[in-house]
Amino acid sequence: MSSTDRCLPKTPSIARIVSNQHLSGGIYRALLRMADDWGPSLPGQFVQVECPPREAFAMWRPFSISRFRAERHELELVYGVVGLRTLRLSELTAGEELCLIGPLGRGFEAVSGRRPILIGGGRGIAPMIGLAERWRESLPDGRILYGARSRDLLIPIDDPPYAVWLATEDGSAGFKGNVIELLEAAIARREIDPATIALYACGPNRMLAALSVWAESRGVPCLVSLETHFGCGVGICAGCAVPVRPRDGEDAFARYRFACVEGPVMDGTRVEWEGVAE
Amino acid sequence: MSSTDRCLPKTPSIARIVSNQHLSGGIYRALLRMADDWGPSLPGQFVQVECPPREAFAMWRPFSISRFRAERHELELVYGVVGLRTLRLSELTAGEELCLIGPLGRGFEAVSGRRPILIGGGRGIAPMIGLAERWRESLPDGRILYGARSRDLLIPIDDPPYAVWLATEDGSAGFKGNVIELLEAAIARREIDPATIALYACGPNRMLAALSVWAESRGVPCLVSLETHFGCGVGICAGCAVPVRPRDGEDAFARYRFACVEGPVMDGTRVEWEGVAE
Amino acid sequence: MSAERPPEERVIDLGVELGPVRLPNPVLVASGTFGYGNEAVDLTRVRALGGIVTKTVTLEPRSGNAAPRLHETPSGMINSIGLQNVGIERFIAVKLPELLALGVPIIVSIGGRRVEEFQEVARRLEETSGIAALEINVSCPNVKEGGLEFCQNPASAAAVIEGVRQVTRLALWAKLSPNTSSIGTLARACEEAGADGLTAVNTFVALAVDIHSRAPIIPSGTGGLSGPAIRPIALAKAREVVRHTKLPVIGVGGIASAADALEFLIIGARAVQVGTASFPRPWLAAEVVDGIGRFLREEGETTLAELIGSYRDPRA
Amino acid sequence: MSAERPPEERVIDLGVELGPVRLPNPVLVASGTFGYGNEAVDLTRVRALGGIVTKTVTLEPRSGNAAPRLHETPSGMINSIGLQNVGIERFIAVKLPELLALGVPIIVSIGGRRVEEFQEVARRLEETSGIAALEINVSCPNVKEGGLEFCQNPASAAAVIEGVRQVTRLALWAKLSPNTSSIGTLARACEEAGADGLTAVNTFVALAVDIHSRAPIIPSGTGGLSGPAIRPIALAKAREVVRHTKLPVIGVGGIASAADALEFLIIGARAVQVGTASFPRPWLAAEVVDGIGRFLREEGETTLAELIGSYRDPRA
Ligand SMILES: Cc1cc2nc3c(=O)[nH]c(=O)nc-3n(C[C@H](O)[C@H](O)[C@H](O)COP(=O)(O)OP(=O)(O)OC[C@H]3O[C@@H](n4cnc5c(N)ncnc54)[C@H](O)[C@@H]3O)c2cc1C
Ligand SMILES: Cc1cc2nc3c(=O)[nH]c(=O)nc-3n(C[C@H](O)[C@H](O)[C@H](O)COP(=O)(O)OP(=O)(O)OC[C@H]3O[C@@H](n4cnc5c(N)ncnc54)[C@H](O)[C@@H]3O)c2cc1C
Ligand SMILES: Cc1cc2nc3c(=O)[nH]c(=O)nc-3n(C[C@H](O)[C@H](O)[C@H](O)COP(=O)(O)O)c2cc1C
Ligand SMILES: Cc1cc2nc3c(=O)[nH]c(=O)nc-3n(C[C@H](O)[C@H](O)[C@H](O)COP(=O)(O)O)c2cc1C
Ligand code: FES
Ligand code: FES
Repeated sequence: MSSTDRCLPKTPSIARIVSNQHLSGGIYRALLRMADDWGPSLPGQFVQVECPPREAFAMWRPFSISRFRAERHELELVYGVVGLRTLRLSELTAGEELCLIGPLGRGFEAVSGRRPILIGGGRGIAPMIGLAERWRESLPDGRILYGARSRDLLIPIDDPPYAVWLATEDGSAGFKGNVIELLEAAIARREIDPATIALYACGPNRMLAALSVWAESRGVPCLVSLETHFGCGVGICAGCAVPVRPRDGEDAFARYRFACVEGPVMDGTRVEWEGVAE
Repeated sequence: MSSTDRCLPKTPSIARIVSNQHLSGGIYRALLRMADDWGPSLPGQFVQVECPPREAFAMWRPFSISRFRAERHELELVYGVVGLRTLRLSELTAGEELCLIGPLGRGFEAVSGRRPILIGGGRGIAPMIGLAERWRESLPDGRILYGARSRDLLIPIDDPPYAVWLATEDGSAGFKGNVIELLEAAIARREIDPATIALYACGPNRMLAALSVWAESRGVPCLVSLETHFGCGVGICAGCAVPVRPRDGEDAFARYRFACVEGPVMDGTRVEWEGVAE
Repeated sequence: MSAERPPEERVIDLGVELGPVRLPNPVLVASGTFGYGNEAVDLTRVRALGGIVTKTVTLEPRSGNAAPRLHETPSGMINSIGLQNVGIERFIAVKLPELLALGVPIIVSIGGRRVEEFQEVARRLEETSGIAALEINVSCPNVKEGGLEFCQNPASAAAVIEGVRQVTRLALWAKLSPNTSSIGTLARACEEAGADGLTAVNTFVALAVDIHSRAPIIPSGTGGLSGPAIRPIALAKAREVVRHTKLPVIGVGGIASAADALEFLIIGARAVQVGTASFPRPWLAAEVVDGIGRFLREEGETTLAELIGSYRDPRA
Repeated sequence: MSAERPPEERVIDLGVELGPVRLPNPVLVASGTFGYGNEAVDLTRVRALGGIVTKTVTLEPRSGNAAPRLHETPSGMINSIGLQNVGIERFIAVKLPELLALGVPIIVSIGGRRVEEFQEVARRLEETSGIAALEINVSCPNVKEGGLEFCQNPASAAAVIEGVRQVTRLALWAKLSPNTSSIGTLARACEEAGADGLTAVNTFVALAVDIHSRAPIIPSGTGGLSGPAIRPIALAKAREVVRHTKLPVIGVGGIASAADALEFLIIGARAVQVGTASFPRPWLAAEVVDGIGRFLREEGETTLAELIGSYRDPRA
């Protein structure tokens, strides 16, 4: 049992919106006031949210914890508007309430003895900032690699805990290329030594797949926060299964892992990425 | 073709909430600002409303036009909170928008040469006030009979166009009894002569049924605004059918009338009330 | 510079052929959900429709079932109308001329209790002109006598089609019931009996109970479920029909948007019908036509034919 | 003054007997929708449940189907899990002891491809103790081999029940498929084959297509539809089962509130199962138990037995 298992909540929580702000290109940040006893949590863990209106949506949906400020009992979610739920979320205003369960699942835990390279793609940058804040004291030599399609889609990062290296596909800000190319360039310039780092990543599954393949070829540990279609988020529906390569001696059952309880943070190098939807 | 048929609208209207006010015991009044060319309408006609939120409710629902102030383009609906849609309606605030179609159906038209007795039960009083306002000049000797369960369920009527006689079941205001007993009492006191009146009624189907039976036995014309379960409100689903006694020479088909296009105002004495849900 | 129109202005011909029937576009309104077809004239661009399937007409007038006839359920609706209609005589005298004047293909849905009744209705319609096709309703779950038998028994459905085939040269669509283990078998039986097209599907037998009175909400007991709730099941059934016959298939069940209609076309339906979704929005079917055109342009498809049947079936 | 408790405090015994099985109340969680049964322990008052039906267990471990396995539809969900499970050996060694320790009746759902496989699983479970009943899953629409055959063919379903009956004295519930014309016939076949109870129903075969890729959203094609969307159809099916057999019936399909559960009990189901509704609210089944008690008190009913089968069937 990992430390996070003990966080399993007994009841849904009522969260009050403190603020709900547009960041850039369809991406929003919601700050939620939680009950005093909520938490603790790790970046990479998630909450299942009952998106309003209640009558419209039977299923709840997962959102990553981008950070949780325990002193203020404030939970931060960063989300992109892609469908009706996230549209309705974006319309919530301060004072309104949300019902959610969490923290759920396994978050990011440090690979000991390795310099952390945090990689965020798109809105996936948010939990990476939360993670960097957590590790800034204990693991001060980390870096953040932040990839986006273009400058106008970048989410502003105030006071980053680690140095941030930018990559945009169109070169409109920072390095022109994707985060793997940025990583390769840093290695070429000897700013990063693949033998001493571990990768922690959150972003589109396509990016995580490419990164995991790269990491495996270089023997670099690579933890990724995966998104699949969750039915329940609590391990009872078997809907979120992710195919992994069973280790020797494991039987066929071990081929699928539940992203909601055995993830969402998983060893990217063991995932069979062809079996994961984009 | 009656005059109201020509009002059939070509497109749904966007109405803006001017006010939405609690009246008494779960009953609300919404004032909606309509487009300049909306209307004309008759009390007893109705609108099909897309109750918000759009994603939650596939079907639209009917609400009677309680009055329409053409000068101000303001449509008044009076509604009771009975389920989710009407609950959501009651939460709307000034400035928000509603989508609706109307005016639809046949409203109240005067039986010529008869003194109008308008009878409202519960929230059914609302269109009766609108009707009285319309007729106050042309038919000045009308009366309003208003029945409710008790005093605290009464909807306030400011500046009534006709004299209002109250009846409450528990006697907490006005006459103790129902509107038929009130009517009988008025006849006994010779304030009303059944040979010269026509009844116009809106209220629970049970009340309308009793009133219609009474009216038939007395030979009094009786128009009632009926509520059945509407699927469309525009004559295409056949869901709203009301059984009527066919006149001689009419075939079986004539047994059911569509309340949405051949009503909601119908000749109560021809309705087979056993076939109408309460 | 090239003189080509920008892609968003390309006009794509949405015309479609279903055996002997040619429709200006693949979006019809479903039987019983658009009145006879002329009631909603003021509420939608009727001329934009691919066709109108009338309310089912029977030999004699029918008064229909008791109230309430409708009950809303999650994303759906149970109905038990009971085939209320004016009867074939009045239909031909009064309704049909009005319908034909609308200028869109008219498909007349016919019903009956016995083969002879279907035949008689078809015979009368054979004498008229202008009708695009007959849709044979062998699948109404709400008529006590015989209704459900036709649904579940391929042989009796086939007998109806065969009987009607004998008395008319009009194109015949068989409207199939989903309340069967094997809609493929039912489809094949209708094909062999002489149908020219298959409409899939009618409503699903459904029940709702008033927990206080302990009685069914629909007085006669069960009714038929329609609306978005059934779409995924209807789509699976329509796909079965496509797989089991060579006839053109008309998909119906829960379509409430162009995207929904596209699913049916992609799995191989050559046309679709919009039913329950017209109740709140009588103009929806016309919007679906627009939406299909827009989708084809966006996807760079040049004809509807490319879309129809483009399904990548993992079983194929 | 009388010493009677005010009515709202009267405690009503919700206990119910289903043939040889006694449950503390009629609300179970459905197979495959509550993990093995212990996963949601921290999320609900497990002890409040009438029973837990486990995820279907097969002889060998199964890895299940490819992702995505779930797709949301209007008021429902399509799933294709493919019976992912640890296999009977590990189930008995690891899961069962944890389950039995929960202190609620445990019904083990078993599956297989052939009669012998079902038998072997049942034989192993016969050797354990503490299980309240076996639920025989002869109705999973998502397993390629044999799955759908069992559903549609009363004879093969009966063969499985008969086979299992031979190897165990445990109470047997047959879980019926709704994907059949006549669920009554299927029910009767299972009754004659020796079932002690009938669970009605499993999911409906359903399809959803990605209009851009033209592929099914569930990689293997069709999946099973569950959730509130199917409730009216499931209720009609459950009523058919009640009418056609004397066995206790366990109703399932789209239950998401006490009112929904009451509909099933009123039409004659002796117990119900909550499935998909546990996903967003794992505590829902426990709330349904409370709600049923409250309803009985409000209606002045003194026992659950008065409620069960109180349906006023217009056909009766
Ligand atoms: C562990 C985890 C963490 C996540 N964290 C975040 C986050 O921090 N910020 C954020 O914006 N989004 C996050 N997501 C994704 C988020 O849950 C979806 O974007 C959201 O549910 C979309 O809902 P919708 O109604 O707006 O869109 P819909 O209209 O429902 O669908 C839009 C897209 O959402 C996806 N989707 C559909 N069904 C599901 C399902 N059952 N579960 C998940 N996705 C589905 C589909 O890919 C679809 O294209 C996370 C997902 C997972 C699994
Ligand atoms: C011609 C007409 C005029 C009406 N005018 C008014 C009015 O002025 N003010 C007002 O408060 N109400 C009016 N109603 C009733 C109103 O439409 C319903 O109360 C409303 O739709 C309830 O919606 P809900 O979601 O709040 O309740 P629900 O939870 O849907 O149901 C609550 C009650 O509404 C009734 N109902 C269910 N389905 C339908 C349906 N398809 N059509 C109609 N009723 C249904 C049932 O009796 C049920 O008990 C009118 C109805 C008709 C037919
Ligand atoms: C109120 C109502 C009445 C219907 N009447 C008929 C009918 O007369 N004949 C027929 O073949 N189908 C009838 N149907 C079935 C529809 O044509 C259609 O097959 C079904 O509703 C599924 O499509 P939908 O989900 O889009 O409504 C009716 C459906 C409804 C809802
Ligand atoms: C994700 C999921 C997995 C399921 N797995 C099983 C299973 O393993 N065995 C089984 O008999 N039924 C299984 N079912 C069917 C349910 O037990 C139930 O019969 C069905 O979902 C209808 O009920 P509901 O609408 O309340 O979910 C599953 C359903 C879902 C949604
Ligand atoms: S989302 Fe349900 S088991 Fe993971
Ligand atoms: S409500 Fe549809 S015909 Fe009257």
